[in-house]
Amino acid sequence: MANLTLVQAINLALIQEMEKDDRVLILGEDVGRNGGVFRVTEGLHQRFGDARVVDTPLAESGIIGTAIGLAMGGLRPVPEIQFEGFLGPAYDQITTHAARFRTRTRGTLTCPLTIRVPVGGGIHAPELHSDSPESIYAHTPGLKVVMPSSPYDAKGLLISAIRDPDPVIFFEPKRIYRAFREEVPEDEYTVPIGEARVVTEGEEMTMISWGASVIQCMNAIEASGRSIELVDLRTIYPLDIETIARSVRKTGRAVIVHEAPKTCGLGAEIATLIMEHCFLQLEAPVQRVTGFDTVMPYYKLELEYLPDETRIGRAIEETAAY
Amino acid sequence: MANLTLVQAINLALIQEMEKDDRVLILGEDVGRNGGVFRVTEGLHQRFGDARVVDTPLAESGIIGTAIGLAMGGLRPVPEIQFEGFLGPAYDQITTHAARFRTRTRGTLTCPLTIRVPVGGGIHAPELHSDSPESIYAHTPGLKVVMPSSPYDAKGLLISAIRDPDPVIFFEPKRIYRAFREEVPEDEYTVPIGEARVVTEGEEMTMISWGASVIQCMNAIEASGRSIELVDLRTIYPLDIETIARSVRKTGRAVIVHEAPKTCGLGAEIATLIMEHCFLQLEAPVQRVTGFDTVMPYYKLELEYLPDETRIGRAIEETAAY
Amino acid sequence: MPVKTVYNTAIESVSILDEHGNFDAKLGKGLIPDKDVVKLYEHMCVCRHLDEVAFKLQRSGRMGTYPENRGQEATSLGAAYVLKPQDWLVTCYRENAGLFWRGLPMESILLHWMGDERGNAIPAGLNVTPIAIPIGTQMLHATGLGWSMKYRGEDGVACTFFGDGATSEGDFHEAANFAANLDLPVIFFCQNNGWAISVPSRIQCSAPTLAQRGIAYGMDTIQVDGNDLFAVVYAMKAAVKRARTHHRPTFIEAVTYRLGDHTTADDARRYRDPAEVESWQHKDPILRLRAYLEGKKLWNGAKQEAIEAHAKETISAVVKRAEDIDAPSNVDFFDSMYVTMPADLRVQRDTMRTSSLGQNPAELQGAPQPAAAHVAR
Amino acid sequence: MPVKTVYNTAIESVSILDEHGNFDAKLGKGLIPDKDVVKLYEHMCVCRHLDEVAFKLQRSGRMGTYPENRGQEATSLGAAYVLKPQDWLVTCYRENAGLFWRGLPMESILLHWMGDERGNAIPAGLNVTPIAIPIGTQMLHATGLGWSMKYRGEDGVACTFFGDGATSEGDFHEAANFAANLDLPVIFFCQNNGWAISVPSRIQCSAPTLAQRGIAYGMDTIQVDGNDLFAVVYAMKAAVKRARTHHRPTFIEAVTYRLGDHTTADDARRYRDPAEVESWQHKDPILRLRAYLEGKKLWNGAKQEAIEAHAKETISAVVKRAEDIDAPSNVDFFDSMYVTMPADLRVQRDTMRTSSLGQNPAELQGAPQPAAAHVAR
Ligand SMILES: Cc1ncc(C[n+]2csc(CCOP(=O)(O)OP(=O)(O)O)c2C)c(N)n1
Ligand SMILES: Cc1ncc(C[n+]2csc(CCOP(=O)(O)OP(=O)(O)O)c2C)c(N)n1
Ligand SMILES: [Mg+2]
Ligand SMILES: [Mg+2]
Repeated sequence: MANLTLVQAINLALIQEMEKDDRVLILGEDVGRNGGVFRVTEGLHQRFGDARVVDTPLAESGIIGTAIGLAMGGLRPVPEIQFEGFLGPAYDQITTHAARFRTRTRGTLTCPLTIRVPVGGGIHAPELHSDSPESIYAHTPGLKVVMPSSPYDAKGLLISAIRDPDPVIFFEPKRIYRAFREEVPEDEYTVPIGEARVVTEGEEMTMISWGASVIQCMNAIEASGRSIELVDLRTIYPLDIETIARSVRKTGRAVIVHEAPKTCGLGAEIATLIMEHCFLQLEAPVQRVTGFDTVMPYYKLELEYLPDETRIGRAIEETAAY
Repeated sequence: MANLTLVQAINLALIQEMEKDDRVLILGEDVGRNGGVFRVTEGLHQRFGDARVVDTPLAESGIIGTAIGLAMGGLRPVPEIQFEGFLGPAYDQITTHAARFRTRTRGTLTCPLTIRVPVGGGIHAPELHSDSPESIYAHTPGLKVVMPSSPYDAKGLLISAIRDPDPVIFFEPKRIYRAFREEVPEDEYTVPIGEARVVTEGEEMTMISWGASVIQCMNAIEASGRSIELVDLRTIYPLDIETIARSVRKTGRAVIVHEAPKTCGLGAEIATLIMEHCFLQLEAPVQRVTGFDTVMPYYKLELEYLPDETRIGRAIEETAAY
Repeated sequence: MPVKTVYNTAIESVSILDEHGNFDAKLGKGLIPDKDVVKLYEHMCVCRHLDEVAFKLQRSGRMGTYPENRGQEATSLGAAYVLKPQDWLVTCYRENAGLFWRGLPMESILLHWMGDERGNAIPAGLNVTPIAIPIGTQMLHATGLGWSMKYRGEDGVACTFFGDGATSEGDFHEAANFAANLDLPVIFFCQNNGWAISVPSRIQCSAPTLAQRGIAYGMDTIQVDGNDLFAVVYAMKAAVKRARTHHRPTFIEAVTYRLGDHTTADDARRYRDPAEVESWQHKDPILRLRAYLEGKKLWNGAKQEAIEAHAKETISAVVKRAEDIDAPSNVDFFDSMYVTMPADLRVQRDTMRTSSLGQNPAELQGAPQPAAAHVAR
Repeated sequence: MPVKTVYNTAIESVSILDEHGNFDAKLGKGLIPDKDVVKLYEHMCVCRHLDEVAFKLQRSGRMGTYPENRGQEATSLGAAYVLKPQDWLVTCYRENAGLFWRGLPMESILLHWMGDERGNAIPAGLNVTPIAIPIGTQMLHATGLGWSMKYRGEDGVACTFFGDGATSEGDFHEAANFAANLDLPVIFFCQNNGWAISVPSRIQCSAPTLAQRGIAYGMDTIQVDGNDLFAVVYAMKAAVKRARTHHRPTFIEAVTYRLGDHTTADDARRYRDPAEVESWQHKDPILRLRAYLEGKKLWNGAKQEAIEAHAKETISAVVKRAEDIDAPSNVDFFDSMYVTMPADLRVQRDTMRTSSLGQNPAELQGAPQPAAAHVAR
């Protein structure tokens, strides 16, 4: 066991998978000698050399498109996109090809690649460094989408992602890269893709969140003094509706918290699934606490945009009082 | 009045706006002498010449990126993307720039452009010619998204879109480009962006759809023999929740029909909004009849994928029986 | 020296067998053994026949949109002839001749255009990718495939085909730039057939040659007569050697022409001068090769009749196989999405004919089962 | 002729005032009047001071990430000097000197990096675009802006700035290709400063020059010493003339160097050889221009002191303005989204502090108002 930050846990997972499987290679911008702008790949270039940790030209479509070719060629590439705001140029390769090659070729050409992407706000970064596009990729059949909220899950999920035979987008909530440490086994282990985690049990209502917002939720729950069951999705797609529905059938109330804009965010999908699965048990409308339907503001106002304890707390009270 | 197909109505709107306002120009692949692969721009090159109807290099990011520059330079470009499947390469320019320039510059540089895109399945086309990405763009703050389901609305909405000071994605349901004709005034008129249309009034339940699916819904409603209120969104964003909520408060039941995959489709947003606005009036869970969470199959099976009368009919009965 | 020349270069264009029957003996010597020329010619005849049949299938409503290959057979065939089995051929959609030469079953291509994914299943060990519908995106996959072989220390090469139009897409640029800067064994084979649907190639590239695209990357680059099988083989041999030996990419511009419409959904008379089409009819790679073989007494009318009969027989069997295949099961499109089907997707699949949204009504907690009458409908 | 040369070209590199003080009198003659050289030099001094102050503001926690411009002042300034007011300057983020020369208030740039969109408001009539954060995307806007001026029959030019890294993005390729093939008045100004964060420029372009990117488009292209204000002005004058007169684009590669870290979030010692940095210190465009002016007796120690005092005063007033600005209202970010705010967005805005998701609780039909205690929280 080691007491690790989320960044360190990911770094450790990368090292272990690269040691174990020489089909695993890393490519991206500044991932080599510089160790990535967040230092997630720190030390890997030194350890595994030029062939396995590759600084590419500055071109995201190129990174993902060649990673698709690498994967079809039998390797297990782990491309890094420097910030989620720069997934845009790679959107076409991800949705048109990575997500489709398996079904397009009936399983003869496949894309076992893991796209690592720092995601979300709260670090006082410039424009396009603070967005949350997870619902875009959840709406793209053929992908899996993962977002851990703790060092333990980060390591276990990343190992699962790298070993997964299908393409996985691995979102890393950059706000909590170094926010806290957790005991993380040094041995390898996996956290299965597709299973949510009940963080705290509770009776009065269910709260659903993922990524950095989970921390905000924990604080808001504590501040509320209420008995609230917190579900951390961990996997965005496939979504573990069973765990959510089981909880809501018990509590009858639900609040969903996410950073992305409200309209067509993942919160809408979860709220609808809850209605479909728990209609007769629902005692209040499912509440969403989300980013607003605006562009994420520059950092002077980013904390106004991001769901915080106050807004989550208010949703708790509104939902409880309904 | 003329009896026009949807293609002809759009063509007429383009001609009239170009006659009226010489800032309006058309750019895209094959839009010139060829009149577009669907002949939507037929005759325009001949009429308005090389400078105003421009065949560009084959590059969608280039088309949208230069259109952004044209718009910031004071013009009213109407770029065409040949099929919705080829919006992918332009995704970054649309979401990172077209959607953001107004707020990024506090209104000093703006993007009054109208992106025309044929959308949806049902025409036996090859791969990537039959998708429905509307929720992706509805999730992108800063855009307006429109999708008419009739010639009359198509003309009126397109004129509104071209005159709109903000960027509009104008989705054209290609399945009904020539499926039927409708009386369309020859004079110019507008259909406001942001207003849904109640197609048929009814008491038992509300059905919400848009684009080509509206026709399927009409047929299913007729086949059901029930009194169903059909709402055609016409505008995807900003969504006219008032019209929907007014109807559902009356009927207590709702079915949403769309071609896009279920997970994180627009249906989820509408279902959630209905829950938020009409919770106490809802007598059954809002039903979704959608494409499946798979890649749209090649055309031998596309009709299995698309919501049809049978599936919609079944949702009507399930919802009524609830 | 305040103004100094820091770089200079030239583009060369190669032709070996021209449309008038001239054959450059020096460059052409030993390039393709006679018996192979005959085989390649015969293959082109069979491919041409398939092309004509496919066109008719579409016209008679038995197939969806189809892109004629007519006039462009020499390019992909010449490339495929030079490639070894371990190499990858990453094509667009007008490379039937090359794909069939490598061993792709002909009915696969028909199935594809008949709207059936089963046409995209790749036989084991055949290093080709399926038809690429989105223009300009597949070159990146070739770059990655070339890289994967270099990574493993194998000496394979990835050769990717694309049109003049495709060179306008950003992905082309990124693929070429990655290959050049990371030293990857990739061949960028551009079929400049003069048109991208209705848009002439000068709108894609107003420079004197498309070949000079390669200069931007410091890549070896060459122009060839794309209707000249010998010139194509000549350029490919050099490119393959460069890739295998030095892991360096090459750009090949093959100047050719699309004799037919863009696809069966197109009507090229709307935008092309018939005189232009006419002038290219004479440059047809098949006519040219036949004249060459006849000149060398390697071919005659009887052989021609024989190959035409063979083509007819072969292709009608191919069509029969493509048309006789069972209809796909209506849940077919769920089954290859993931190795392990997510639970919700399985529900959608298993109930797609019995429930409105592919959701098991029993799952709707407390929802009554729909009345039997409705289920039966 | 079976192998014929179909194209040839060369890239020239221009230097007028080199780092040793050599001045090419022929090329340099009449290029910039002396009094302008003085003004330009003074401007560079002020910009350098702002750069240093901005760096310190970040280090002391008074500003977010900031990208130092140090060492690259001559490029954007030379370009801005040649442009006319009707022209557009479409920059990236290391072009303070050019933007300020055109009239952008200095506090705008500080506000931007202080995380305040108000720094992006463009004063009326000033044809510049805001700082571009996503690499390689802004060139397309320049292409469109150039096109808009041509469309209206105006003789304006759009000049866009980007780095060596940016030339790897597909959008660069598309922008250059559109400009070349549609004959647009655009200048593609590449600041090759050797690095894209930690990645050396040979990974972006392994060809001998970046200038040869332009050859792919049949575009006039030139390399200049980017730390030589005269060479920049020389190349810009030719490019502007070509654009205004013939609507033809130009590619300019300016060879320069990023003396500082990539941004304040970067530590270049992790990946750069200090000797390399050291060697470029001597090529600093400011040192070079000062020596030139002193040689011509146009400058001396007293003037230097005066400009430094002036810079200090100017910049401290600028910092004060940037820091003294009122905090933005907390709903500020809603207000410029659309000309007419959609109804739901207005609800989100108006209730963002009183309701959980910016949704008016009264809107939740039948929902009781939250207890006052909670609202007050
Ligand atoms: C990304 C993308 N944009 C547009 C299209 C529509 N389209 C199909 S083929 C074609 C022209 C292709 O021209 P070229 O690359 O020269 O190939 P050719 O058909 O001439 O062989 C276009 C525009 C597409 N399939 N993909
Ligand atoms: C599309 C995109 N990808 C990645 C980044 C992260 N990033 C910011 S600056 C930079 C390097 C840019 O290098 P270059 O174009 O040479 O400009 P320079 O900073 O050297 O002036 C990178 C990778 C980004 N901002 N945008
Ligand atoms: Mg072509
Ligand atoms: Mg640089």
